[in-house]
Amino acid sequence: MGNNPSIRHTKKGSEELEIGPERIAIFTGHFGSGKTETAINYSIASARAGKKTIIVDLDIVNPYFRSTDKKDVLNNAGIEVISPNFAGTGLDVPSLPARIYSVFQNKEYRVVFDVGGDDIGAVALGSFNPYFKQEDYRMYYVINVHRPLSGNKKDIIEMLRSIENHSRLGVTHLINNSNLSYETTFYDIIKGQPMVEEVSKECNIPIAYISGMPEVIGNLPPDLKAKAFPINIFLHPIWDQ
Amino acid sequence: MAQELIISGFGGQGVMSMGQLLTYAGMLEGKNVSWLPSYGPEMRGGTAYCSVIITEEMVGSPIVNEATAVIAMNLPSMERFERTVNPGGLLIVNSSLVNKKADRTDIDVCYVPANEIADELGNTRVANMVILGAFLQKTRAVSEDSIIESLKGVLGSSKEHLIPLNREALKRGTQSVNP
Amino acid sequence: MAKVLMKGNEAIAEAAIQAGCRYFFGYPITPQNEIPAYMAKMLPKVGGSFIQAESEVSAINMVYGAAGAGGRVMTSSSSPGISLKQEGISYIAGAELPCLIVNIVRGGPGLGGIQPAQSDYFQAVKGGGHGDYRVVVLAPAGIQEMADLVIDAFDIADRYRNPVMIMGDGMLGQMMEPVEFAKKEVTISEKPWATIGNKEGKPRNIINSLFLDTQDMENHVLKLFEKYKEIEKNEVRVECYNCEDAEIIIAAYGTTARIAKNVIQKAGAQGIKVGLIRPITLWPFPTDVFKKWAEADHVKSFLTVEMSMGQMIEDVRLSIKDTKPVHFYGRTGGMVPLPGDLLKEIIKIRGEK
Amino acid sequence: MAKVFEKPKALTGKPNHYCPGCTHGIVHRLVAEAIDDLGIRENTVGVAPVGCAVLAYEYFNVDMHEAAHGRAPAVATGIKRVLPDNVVFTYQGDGDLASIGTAEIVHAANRGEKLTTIFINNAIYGMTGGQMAPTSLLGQVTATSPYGRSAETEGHPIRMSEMLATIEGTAYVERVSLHDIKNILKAKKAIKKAFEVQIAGKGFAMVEILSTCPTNWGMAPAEALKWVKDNMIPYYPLGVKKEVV
Repeated sequence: MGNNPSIRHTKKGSEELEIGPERIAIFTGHFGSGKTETAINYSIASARAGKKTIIVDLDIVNPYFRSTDKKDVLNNAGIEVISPNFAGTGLDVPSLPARIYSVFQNKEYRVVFDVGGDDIGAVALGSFNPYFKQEDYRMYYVINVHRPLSGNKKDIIEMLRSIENHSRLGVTHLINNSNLSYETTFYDIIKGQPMVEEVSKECNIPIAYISGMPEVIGNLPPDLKAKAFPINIFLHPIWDQ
Repeated sequence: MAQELIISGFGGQGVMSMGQLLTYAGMLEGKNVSWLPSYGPEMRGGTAYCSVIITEEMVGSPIVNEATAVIAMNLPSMERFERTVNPGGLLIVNSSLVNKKADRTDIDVCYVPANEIADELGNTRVANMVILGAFLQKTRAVSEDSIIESLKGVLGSSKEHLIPLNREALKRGTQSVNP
Repeated sequence: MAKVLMKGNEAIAEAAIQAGCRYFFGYPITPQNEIPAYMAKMLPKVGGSFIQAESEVSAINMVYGAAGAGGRVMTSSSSPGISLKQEGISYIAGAELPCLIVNIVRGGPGLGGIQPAQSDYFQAVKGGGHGDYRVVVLAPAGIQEMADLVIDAFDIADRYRNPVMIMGDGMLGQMMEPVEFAKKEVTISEKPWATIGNKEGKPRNIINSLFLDTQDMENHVLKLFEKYKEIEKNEVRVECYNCEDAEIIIAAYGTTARIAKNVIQKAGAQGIKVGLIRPITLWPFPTDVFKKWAEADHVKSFLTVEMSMGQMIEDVRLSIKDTKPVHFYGRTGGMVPLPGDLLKEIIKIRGEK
Repeated sequence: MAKVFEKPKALTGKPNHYCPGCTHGIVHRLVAEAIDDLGIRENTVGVAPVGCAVLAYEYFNVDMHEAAHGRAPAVATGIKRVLPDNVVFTYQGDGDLASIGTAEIVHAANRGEKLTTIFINNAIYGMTGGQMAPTSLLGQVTATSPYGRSAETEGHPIRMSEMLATIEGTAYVERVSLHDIKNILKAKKAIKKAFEVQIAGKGFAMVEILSTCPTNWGMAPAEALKWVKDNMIPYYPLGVKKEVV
C-alpha cells in the first residue's frame, strides 16, 4: 500500500451525511466491517432529512452489538426498529417477526436493513427475495481492510460474491469503512482506499462513501469521488458506557 | 484382644467369605467389626484379600496395615503379607499350596494342610473352613457357634444340609494346631 | 430391626428403598456397581422402576424427568460418570428439583483408577456443572452413617427442592460394617409443582431453567441463593473429636477421618494432643466450628488430611482466615494415607514450632 | 352459526415466535388438535427441546418440561416411569434428535418406551443460525458447510425414520410433509396415530415431519415449501416406515 496520497487538511470537523435516493438500503459486509454502525448512522441521517425511517435488525448471527441495543436512541431520533423476536434476551432463537413484511407494503417509509455478518448473515435476506425484486434498493457492501479475511482484494471480492449468492441480491454500492475502532486515524482510512478502488474497478460497483468518525473523516482530500460518511459510534462495550 | 487380620489367597478360595463369616460372627457377639475387600483387577484371578477388624474398641480406619494375624492361602499371599504381621503376631499358612517356610522368627507361624484335610472330608471347597478353625483355635477371636450361626445366614435354608460338613471342617482345623 | 452386615454400596441402596425411593437410573462404573445391582433386584419388588440407561448423560436426564414428575429418585456413579452427569445436575439445580446423586469417588483425573480417592471435592462443593448453584454434599465416614444420611438426604432434597449428593469413596462403598435400619414411617411431602397433568382450572406446571430476560435470570439465581443461605443456616453437620485440649486439629472427612481417629489415639499414647473436626456436610461447610476452635489458645495449628492434592484445605483456610497455620498431608490417585506416615507428619509439625 | 376455526384447547393461545412461513406453528396446531381429539389434555405431559421450539412449553397448554439439548427422550422416560398412565410426548428438531440426542432416541425406542415423539426435520439448525444439520442434503450450503455438504467430509444425511423402524421397540414410525394441504391432513392423521399407539401401550411412536426454515434457507415461504417437495421428499420418502398392529 505504498500509495500515499498528498494530504491537504482542507475541511474541518464533521459534515452532514448525504443519503442516497433509494427507498430500501441494505447494509452487508464482513463481521466487524462496521455494518451496524453505518446502518444506524444512515438511519439517523435519513430521519434528520425528514424521511419516515424504519431500521430492520436482521442480524440472526450476532447476539451482541446490534442495532436493537440502541433502540432507545433510534426511537428518540424518530426511527422505528424491527428486531428478531428474541434480540437482546437470554435466548438465541433467531426467529423473525411477521411485521417485517409490512415494510414492503407501506411505501411511505425509508427502510434500512442491518444484515448479520458475512454470507451467513446474508442468508436471511433470501426469505424476502420476491419483495426485493419488485422495487429498487441499494445494497451496500461495507469494507474494512484492517480485518482478517478482508485484507486483500481476493478475499474481499470472494465474500462480496458469496453474500450476493446467499442473499440472492446484487451489491450495488461499496463503502470504505477501513477502521481500527477507537484508534483509527485519518491514514488508516486512506490506506484502505486504493484497495476498495481496485475492488470497485474489478466488480464494476461504484464506491458510495468513505466512512469514519467525524473528527477523522473531515480531513478527506476533495479529489476523492466517494462522499464522506461521518460516523458517530453508538455501540460501546458495556465497560465504556 | 482386638483382632486386625488379613486373609489372602486366590480368587475362588473363599477368602472373602471367610472374612465375612468372621465379621458377622463378631457382630453377633456384640463386638465392633469391619470388613474391607481388595477390589478391582485382583477379583479376576489374581490375589484377593480382605481386612477384618474385630474389637471391643471403636473401629477407626478399616484398613489393616499392621496385622495381629495373617492367613495366607497361597504362596503369593505369604510373600506379600508376611511382613505386615506385628512382632508376636500370628501367621497361618495353607501348607497344601505353600511349600516354603516363613522367614520371620519373631512371630508364631502355623502350617495347616487345609486342602488335604478338606479332601479327606470329601470337598476341597471347605479348605477355608479348615483354616478358619485353626485361626479360632489360636486366637479365640469368636466362638465356633457364632461362625456356624453366621454360616446359616449365608447359606440359607436351601443349603442347610451343608452345615454338618462345614462344622466338621471347622473342627478338623481346630485340631490341626495347638492352642 | 437387628443389625445386618452390609457393604457400603448395598447399605446406600437399601436405605434409599427404605426412604421411599422408587426410581433409579444409572450406568455401570466401578466401584459403585453394587448400588444399581441392588436396585435392579429390589425396586421391581416394591413397585418401583430401574433403568440401566445408555449413558450417564441419559441417566441423569431420566432423573430430571422423574423428579419433575414428582418421583423420589436417585442415581449413583463414580468420578468419570459424575463428570458426565454435571449437565443434568445443573439443570436439576436450575429447575429446583429434588433428587439424590451418589458419587463413590475413584482416583483421577481422566480414566484414573478404581481405587478410593477424595479428589472430586471441588467438583462436588464448588459447582461441577455450569452456572451459579449449589448442591448439598454429605460425606459419611462409616456404613451406618451412610445409611442414615441417605434417608436424610431425600428429606433435605425435598425440603429445599435441591439436588443432594452423597460423596463416598471406593473404600466406603466396598467395605462391610454392621448397620441397623431404624424402621420409621416415611412421609413424602406433597409436590404441588410436579408435572402430573394439567387438570382443568388449575395452573399449568412447567419444569424449566430458561430465562429470556437477564433480570429474570438474575432474580432466579438470587432466589436460589436465598435458599442456599437457609441451607447454610439449618443443615450444617460436623463431628468434633478430642478438640477440647488439642494442640493440633486435623480436618478430614470420610475415610481419611477414620484414619485420623486411629492416629489421634496413637498420638495421644505418645503425649501429643490431637483433635479432629470432621465435616459431615462438605457443603454447607462447617465454617463456624472451625472458626470457634481456631480462636482457642490451646490450638496451635491445623492439619488437613485428604486423599487428594489438597482441596478441602482451601475451605479450612477460608473458614479460619489463616489465623493459624494450616498444614496439609495427602495421598492421591487411589493411595490411602497410612496411619504411621500421618503420625510422622504430626510429630514433624509439632517439632517445627 | 357453527364455528369452523377455533383454537385447540391444548394450545395456550400465546402468540408464537416462529418466523413467517415456518412450519413449527402448523405442527403445534396439529399436535394440539390430536390431544383435543383424543381428550387427553389433562393427562398429557410434554417435553420441549433445545432448538427453535425451545419455548414450546409456552404454547402447549399441558404440563411441560424443558429438556437439555438432545435429552428429551431420557427426560420423557423418567416422567413416563413415574407416571405410566399419563401420555408423554417429546417435540424435537433434527439437531436435537438426530445429532446430539441420537443415543437417547435410539435407546428410548429400543426400550420400547411408550412415548410419542414429534420430529421436525428441516435440514438445518435454526436456533444457532443456519448450521449444517445431520439431515442437511448433499450439496446444501449452510454456515458450516460453506462449500455444500459433501458425503466425503460430512457424511450422508441421516434417515432417522428408516433407522428407528429397524428397532424392535418401535411400534409406529411415519414420515410426513407439510408442503401442501393434502399432506398437512396426512400429517395430522399420523400425529394422532402416534398418540393412539402410546395410549394402546404398543411401544415407541414417532412422526418425522419434513419442515421449512425460510429464514435460514434464505427463501420466501412459498419457495421453501417447493424446496421441500423438490429436494427433501426424493431423499426422505414419505410414508409409514413401521406399524405394529
